[in-house]
Amino acid sequence: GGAKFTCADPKGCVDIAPKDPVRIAYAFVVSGGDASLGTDTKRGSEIAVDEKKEILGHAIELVGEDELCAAEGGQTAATKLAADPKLLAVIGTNCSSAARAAIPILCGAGIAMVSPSNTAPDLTDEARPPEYWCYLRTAHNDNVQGAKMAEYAYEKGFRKAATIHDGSLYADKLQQVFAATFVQLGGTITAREAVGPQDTDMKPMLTRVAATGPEFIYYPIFIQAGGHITKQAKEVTGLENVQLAGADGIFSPDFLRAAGDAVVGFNWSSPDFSAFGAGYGDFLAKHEAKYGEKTLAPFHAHSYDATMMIFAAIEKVAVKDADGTLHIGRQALVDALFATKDFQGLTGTLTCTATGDCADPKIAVYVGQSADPDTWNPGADADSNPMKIWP
Amino acid sequence: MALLELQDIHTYYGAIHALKGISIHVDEGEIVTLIGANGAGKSTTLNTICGLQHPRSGSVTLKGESIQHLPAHEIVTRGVAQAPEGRRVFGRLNVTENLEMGAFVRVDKDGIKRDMERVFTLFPRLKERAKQVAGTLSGGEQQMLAIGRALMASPRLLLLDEPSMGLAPILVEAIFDTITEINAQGTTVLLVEQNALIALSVASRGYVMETGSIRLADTAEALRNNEMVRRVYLGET
Amino acid sequence: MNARTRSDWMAPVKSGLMGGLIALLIAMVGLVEVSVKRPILTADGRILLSVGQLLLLLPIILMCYKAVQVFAAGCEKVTDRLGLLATGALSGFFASLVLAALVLLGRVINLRTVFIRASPDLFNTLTFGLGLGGGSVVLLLFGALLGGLVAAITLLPDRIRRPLVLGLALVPLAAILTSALFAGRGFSVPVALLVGVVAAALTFAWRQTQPKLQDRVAALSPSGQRTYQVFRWLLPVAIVLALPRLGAYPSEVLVNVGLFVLMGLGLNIVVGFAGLLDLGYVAFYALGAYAMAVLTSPEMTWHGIHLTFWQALPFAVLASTSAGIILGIPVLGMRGDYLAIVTLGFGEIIRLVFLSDWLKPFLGGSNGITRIPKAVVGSIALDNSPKLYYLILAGCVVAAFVAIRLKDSRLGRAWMAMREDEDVAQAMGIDLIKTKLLAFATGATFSGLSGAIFASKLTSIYPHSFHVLVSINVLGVIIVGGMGSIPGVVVGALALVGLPELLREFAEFRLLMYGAALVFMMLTRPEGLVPEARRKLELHEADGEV
Amino acid sequence: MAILSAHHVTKRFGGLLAVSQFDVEIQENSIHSIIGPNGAGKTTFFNCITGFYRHEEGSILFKGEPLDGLSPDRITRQGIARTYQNIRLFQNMTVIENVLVGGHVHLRTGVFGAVARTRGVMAEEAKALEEARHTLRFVGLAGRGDYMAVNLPYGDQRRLEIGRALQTRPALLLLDEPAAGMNPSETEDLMAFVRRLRDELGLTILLIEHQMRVVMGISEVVTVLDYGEKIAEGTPAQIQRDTKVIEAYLGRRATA
Amino acid sequence: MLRRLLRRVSGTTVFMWLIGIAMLVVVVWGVYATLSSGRYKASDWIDLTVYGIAQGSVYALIALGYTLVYGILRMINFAHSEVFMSGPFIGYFVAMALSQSGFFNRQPFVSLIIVLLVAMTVSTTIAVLLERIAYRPLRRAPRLVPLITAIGASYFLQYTFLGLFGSGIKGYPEVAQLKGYWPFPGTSSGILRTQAVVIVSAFVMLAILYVFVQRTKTGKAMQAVSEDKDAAALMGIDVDRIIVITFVVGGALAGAAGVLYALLFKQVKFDMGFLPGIKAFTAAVLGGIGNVNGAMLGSLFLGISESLFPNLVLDGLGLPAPYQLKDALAFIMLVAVLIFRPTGILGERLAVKKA
Ligand SMILES: Nc1ncnc2c1ncn2[C@@H]1O[C@H](COP(=O)(O)OP(=O)(O)OP(=O)(O)O)[C@@H](O)[C@H]1O
Ligand SMILES: Nc1ncnc2c1ncn2[C@@H]1O[C@H](COP(=O)(O)OP(=O)(O)OP(=O)(O)O)[C@@H](O)[C@H]1O
Ligand SMILES: [Mg+2]
Ligand SMILES: [Mg+2]
Repeated sequence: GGAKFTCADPKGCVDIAPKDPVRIAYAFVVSGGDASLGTDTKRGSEIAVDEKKEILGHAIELVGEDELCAAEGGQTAATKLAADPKLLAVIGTNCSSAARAAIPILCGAGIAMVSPSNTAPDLTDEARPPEYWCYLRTAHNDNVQGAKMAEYAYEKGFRKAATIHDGSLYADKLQQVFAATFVQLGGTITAREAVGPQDTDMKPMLTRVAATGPEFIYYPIFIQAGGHITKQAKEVTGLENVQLAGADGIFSPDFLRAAGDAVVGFNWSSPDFSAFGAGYGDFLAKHEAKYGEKTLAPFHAHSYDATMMIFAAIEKVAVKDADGTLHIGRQALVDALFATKDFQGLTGTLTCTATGDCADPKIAVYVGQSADPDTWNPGADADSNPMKIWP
Repeated sequence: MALLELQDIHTYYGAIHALKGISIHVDEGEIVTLIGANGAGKSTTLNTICGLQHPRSGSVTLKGESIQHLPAHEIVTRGVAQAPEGRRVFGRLNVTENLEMGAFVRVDKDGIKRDMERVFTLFPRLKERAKQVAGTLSGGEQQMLAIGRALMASPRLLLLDEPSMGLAPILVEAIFDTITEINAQGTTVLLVEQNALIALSVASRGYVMETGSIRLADTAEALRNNEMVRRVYLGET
Repeated sequence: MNARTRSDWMAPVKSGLMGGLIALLIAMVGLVEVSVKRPILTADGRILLSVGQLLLLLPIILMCYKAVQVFAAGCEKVTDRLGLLATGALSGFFASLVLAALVLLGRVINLRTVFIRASPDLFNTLTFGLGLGGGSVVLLLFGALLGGLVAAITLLPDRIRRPLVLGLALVPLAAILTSALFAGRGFSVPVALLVGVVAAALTFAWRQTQPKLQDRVAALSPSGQRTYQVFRWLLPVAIVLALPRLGAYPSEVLVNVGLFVLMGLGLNIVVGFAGLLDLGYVAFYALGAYAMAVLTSPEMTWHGIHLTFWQALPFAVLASTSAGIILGIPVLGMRGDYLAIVTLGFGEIIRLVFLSDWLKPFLGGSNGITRIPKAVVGSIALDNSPKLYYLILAGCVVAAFVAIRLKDSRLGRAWMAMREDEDVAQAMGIDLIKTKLLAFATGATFSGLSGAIFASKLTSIYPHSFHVLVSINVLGVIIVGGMGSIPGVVVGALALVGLPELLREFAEFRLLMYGAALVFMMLTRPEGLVPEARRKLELHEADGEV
Repeated sequence: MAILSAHHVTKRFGGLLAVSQFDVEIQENSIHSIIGPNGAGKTTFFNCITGFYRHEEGSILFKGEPLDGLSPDRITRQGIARTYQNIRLFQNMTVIENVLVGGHVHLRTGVFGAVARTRGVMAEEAKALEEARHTLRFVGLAGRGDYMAVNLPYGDQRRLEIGRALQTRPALLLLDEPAAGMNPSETEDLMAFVRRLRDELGLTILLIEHQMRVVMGISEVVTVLDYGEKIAEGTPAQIQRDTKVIEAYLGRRATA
Repeated sequence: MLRRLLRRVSGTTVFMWLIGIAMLVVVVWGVYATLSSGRYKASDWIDLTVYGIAQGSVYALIALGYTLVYGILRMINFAHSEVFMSGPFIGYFVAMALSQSGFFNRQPFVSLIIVLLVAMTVSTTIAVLLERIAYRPLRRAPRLVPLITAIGASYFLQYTFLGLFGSGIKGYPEVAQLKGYWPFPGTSSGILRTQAVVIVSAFVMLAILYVFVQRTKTGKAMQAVSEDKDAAALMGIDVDRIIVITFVVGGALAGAAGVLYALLFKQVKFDMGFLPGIKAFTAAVLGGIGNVNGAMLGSLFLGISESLFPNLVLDGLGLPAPYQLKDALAFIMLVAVLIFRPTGILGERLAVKKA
């Protein structure tokens, strides 16, 4: 052996003995109504782990906690994860409400945290509390995505828009940003509606929206309710020809299944897949082979990227003894994550800002071409479904 | 051969040992009465016969066939009907429907109709109330209904648990007249009564129960003259 | 023993098939898949026995045991040992036959188009990684062996069997527990042996000495008795006070349990004592939490009021109490399940209104209310679970005290009478309106207190946290614990809130196991885990006369 | 002096006149029976007195004060207690708890008292318990206090019901067929018991009963109802001879 | 007279009347404001009513399962929502198989019937198993105990389905012949074909059930068993059999409801039962629980008020996003009805128990 390693990291170090695995964890919602969101991201991480196989000669162990998409779930999950002295980093959470409760606890334990699907702007705001120092995300800040859709709509000549959210933080924030931007550009918002995520009969609400005469309806919500709205909007008098649009929460083949033929002509805002690494196709193939079904929600790639980003950072900061023991400084790991630059991920080229926003800011708008989920193949080509149309 | 025979029956309510080795028999065509103090186990005996309560040991045989393991509804199909203690009428069904339920296992439409008429002649009061839901009947009216409902089954063996309870004296007479009458037409009757005087006057034999066992078994005549029975159950001093 | 008929052999086959089917279900829902990497026994970094494998084996073992029991039930003492062993082996064989059939089927057709968990990995696990042919044979032999083993164990004398079984059961339990609570990773073989042997030895020793110990205690001098009694009380108190030493995560679990104990104590008054089925109990919890949040969070600039936790607490509790009364009035006339559904409705109305855009300016809508300050005692901020534990413990102690006192009072009797027969209770001179409202109000008070603590614990609250499922869970707590029983609430909360935490291992299957456990618990103990004990009132008289 | 008097009380159920223009005066410290065929309206009249039903017409005065429209609990507080034709105990409470509930109105303890358990509260509870035990002895259920009410045999359940009613310390006790399900010797005991209630506790007793042995044995006045209307009133001897009563109710054999 | 009246009126009754009047005023005001604003055409209201009836008739089929079981066992069968979910869930796989083989497009109605039968069978099986395993052993246990096993069973079933088939959304294949509208007077563009089919088939099934419960001997026996099991057994009624039949009927209706639901809304998912379950139960209570007609009436009432009232009442009051409060409104309706009729619209006044 060489010189004995001494830990100089202000937040302490994790030592991994020669035969022990490198341990990271996820905190996703894997039960309840939002289970598909969590399962989707969990699988993204699992595939990343499978692909990476090992870090500096150590196996990778992925453990996990259910964050329930709720503050109390986030808090409990984080407390449990924080109790593990060998844990290096957490991928999660799915929901911003869970994140707000989890971040202080994980940061308190010096554990790095990268979320693939928190989109609430305040989490990476300039004014975020200092106790959020360990938190980053690969998901798009709502501020970016909502604004892009508004710009697109205005550019395409729509002047009257309506918004619908489902009482989730994600949807509510997105529609707020959309509305604010759209009004700023000179458009008007005719109606701002809300539904429940489990609601099925949307026609009464749509009838009300129809009475305000919008040209464009933006509902950045999730698949279940999104499917119902899309399908039923076509059945409500006065809305047959209105342009429908959503966000990345429904950018998934399952949405095609849920909405049926009504998705033809539908608009999504989503990361620009034409800018995606070529790996995405491979990823989808692996996913189907491993899990026997298609992806469930839109954030698996973000989760894959978050996991890979963590691996890269670990490799960057780990100090390896002659006997194979790894030493990883916690502060160093977080710093390395924040220093991520031009990282080639599935969702684009990631560069983290000082407040932890790592997502590639390229947002594109897509249009649905077919309702057959088997044709799902987002891109800019003529046979892509959905097809990129903007910018 | 005895129509009904109970041999060394032990029945429990959880830990409470309610019947401690009861053996009785009822022959075809008889009226047999069971008398005894509060809590002696008379109702438990009837429930054990009907299968509402299963004995822990001992046997109940009906026409030579042992029935103690059968569920209540199958025992009913074998021709046993009970007018239970506390009336137990179906409160939200009306009087006619209650009577129809009594004839649930029967298929002879005409017979049912005839028996319904018979019940209504026996209890004109019920006819007046034919469409009233049973839950709002007066106590005595419910008692009439419970007896009528048991009659509707046209059973071979009729079990009556304190039929006179809550009935006006004039009706008590009528009921016992009817019991004798249907007995004469071939129905065997096992009768539990507090009004021992009248019970012993219609019955051919009787048993006296005390705290879960049979204290005395004899002909009605003999029991009526028994010193203890006279004192306790006939209220003579 | 006379010759066995065909039907005698059908029983083990049946239970074997049953065990196999349960194991099949466990495999097909994916429980094996999630837990096959969670070790119980490890050697040298390799997994010898995983939680997933144990889950597969457990139903088979239990059903073999049942078959053996049925076989042995007929006779006083088992003479036909071979028959017994054969019974076990037979049912084990048939259990594994089901699994082998699955493997075979999985190879022939692609089950995955419907059953997404029928993955090659699963088949590998089932066949010990030996491929289809060899694997199936080994699987069948293994099943038969396992069944035989189970039978063999039952043949052992009681003295040895009990410690052995306990030791065997305790090792995986302890392994799972340590990994659930302390992020451990299974036991290595020597550790497992140690745990098993110690557990077995302790049981053995305890069974030998326990009767003597009782005699000893009985023989103590009066002062000795007194110290013994004091000790018997002090020990649990000391343990309860020392619990947060277990660490942050166990404390977190205990705090969550505590929140439910507090709610459970309140609902126990409403449902257990007064018999008013309230399915919207979460409404008061929500009100307590939101009142706390609105009054303390700097986000809510409501007339510029920003109180501290302690200043806001009385208002939060008061808000719930008065809500209890106000919501109680319209439902006074309703009985039984009408009451249940209306209260459920109230719970939902509160949640939906708190979520709505309409009240968003005041209550934050879907964004919730964040930046709620933590409670501060003196100079100590209760900013983590081990500290919060004492706050919630204090709350529970006070609530339990109040509940016990109320239960054995005139009011408690009035509630009980009302539960039994409302009309007659009224005819006994009980003012139904007042008595019902008191039950609602007291229940709401405890719930509001729980909610207020919840808000300051989380520092941010959202309408989603106040779903009907919370009400239903609290109801589960009091019924699983034993309706009307105060210790039952604590045990129930530990079982329904604490236990699922241990099931975190199983991620998305936690609720599946929770549901199965709920059914199982109720079927085996319908009266609850700690049924309500009746006070003996009249016997005191006898004491007095002696 | 009449402790209870009813004037023109009428109760209808739909088209059915259950009690019709019924007048009755119950003298203080008397034993007064109401008899009549099944469905004559006796229980209904009890229900009107105790506030379970609201009569449409007429009024009922208790100690000169009208009871009409009061809720059952307030009527109980005035000093009227009852038992039920179909026994209605608090089945899953112990015998002594049943009796203690009967004492509810005479206790004061509220929420805060119950929690703080002040000396006054403790004393009150102790006294209530002592009274309850006394009542149990009085009705012959001593030693049964800790039984569950459901598990009592029928006769004991009736006793307990009376005990519970007594514990409200009524001035007027309404008994609805107390002797139903009792054998003759038990009935004798009951009659003696009812007399004791009147003589020792100074209660007024209003009784519904179908067993003539009881009615004729202990009552001073008998009122006969038929189809909701009063058809006769008088001493037992007068009633037994009344042809209308024999016709409608007693039957020939009973008088023989 | 006045004195008498005053004595009868207590503070709480006054309070309740005040609540009632306040609600009425708000409703009337809201309706007036909406209607006078003229934002909606008459045909809009008719459309909304039709939507409500379609939704309500699905509720009715589910609600009957609750009401029948409640009637007979006096328990809220919380797992009924999973009975409802399981049928169309398995039906989905059959539908997909049929659709992949092309049969679905060739014979859509035969296919639908096949799917319906499969769904009804599955739901029925689950319902019967539930009764056998989780409820029957608890027949004599305290009332709330089976309620808890029902909740446990509900979780178990939900997550078993999640485990077996995944958490994703399953989209039912669309029936080409049922796309578009059929003309219907008063509506803006006719009645949606799917809605028409749903409404008609629901009513047919409801009618069959009504006759079954009210007219047949088994139906009568169900009522008897619901009142007093021992007494029913004394009539020769096989209590267990009747209870099983009840679960069979409830399960079959729930399975049918599930398929109709899938026809209307196209997607199935493991947790799809929860909300319709709660709503249907609410509807059953609203109508008077245990009462078959009540369940139907309550369901239609709930369905219509859900679709009509947010626009009709809340819109006029100027609330933002009124549709979000639809469920709250449904529950408020429930409270309002029960305040004045504590046993539901058609529920018997059981309060007049014999003393
Ligand atoms: N459900 C029950 N649970 C527990 N014990 C019971 C139950 N039913 C009856 N018992 C007990 O069983 C014994 C016999 O009761 P049973 O009802 O058979 O008496 P009985 O002779 O019919 O009395 P009665 O004349 O009062 O009707 C009594 O001691 C009674 O307390
Ligand atoms: N809630 C009700 N609805 C309809 N009819 C009722 C109701 N309650 C009682 N009745 C009818 O009113 C009449 C009087 O009933 P009540 O119970 O007072 O009779 P009773 O004199 O006590 O008879 P019994 O001696 O049989 O107990 C009966 O015919 C009964 O059917
Ligand atoms: Mg009896
Ligand atoms: Mg009466």
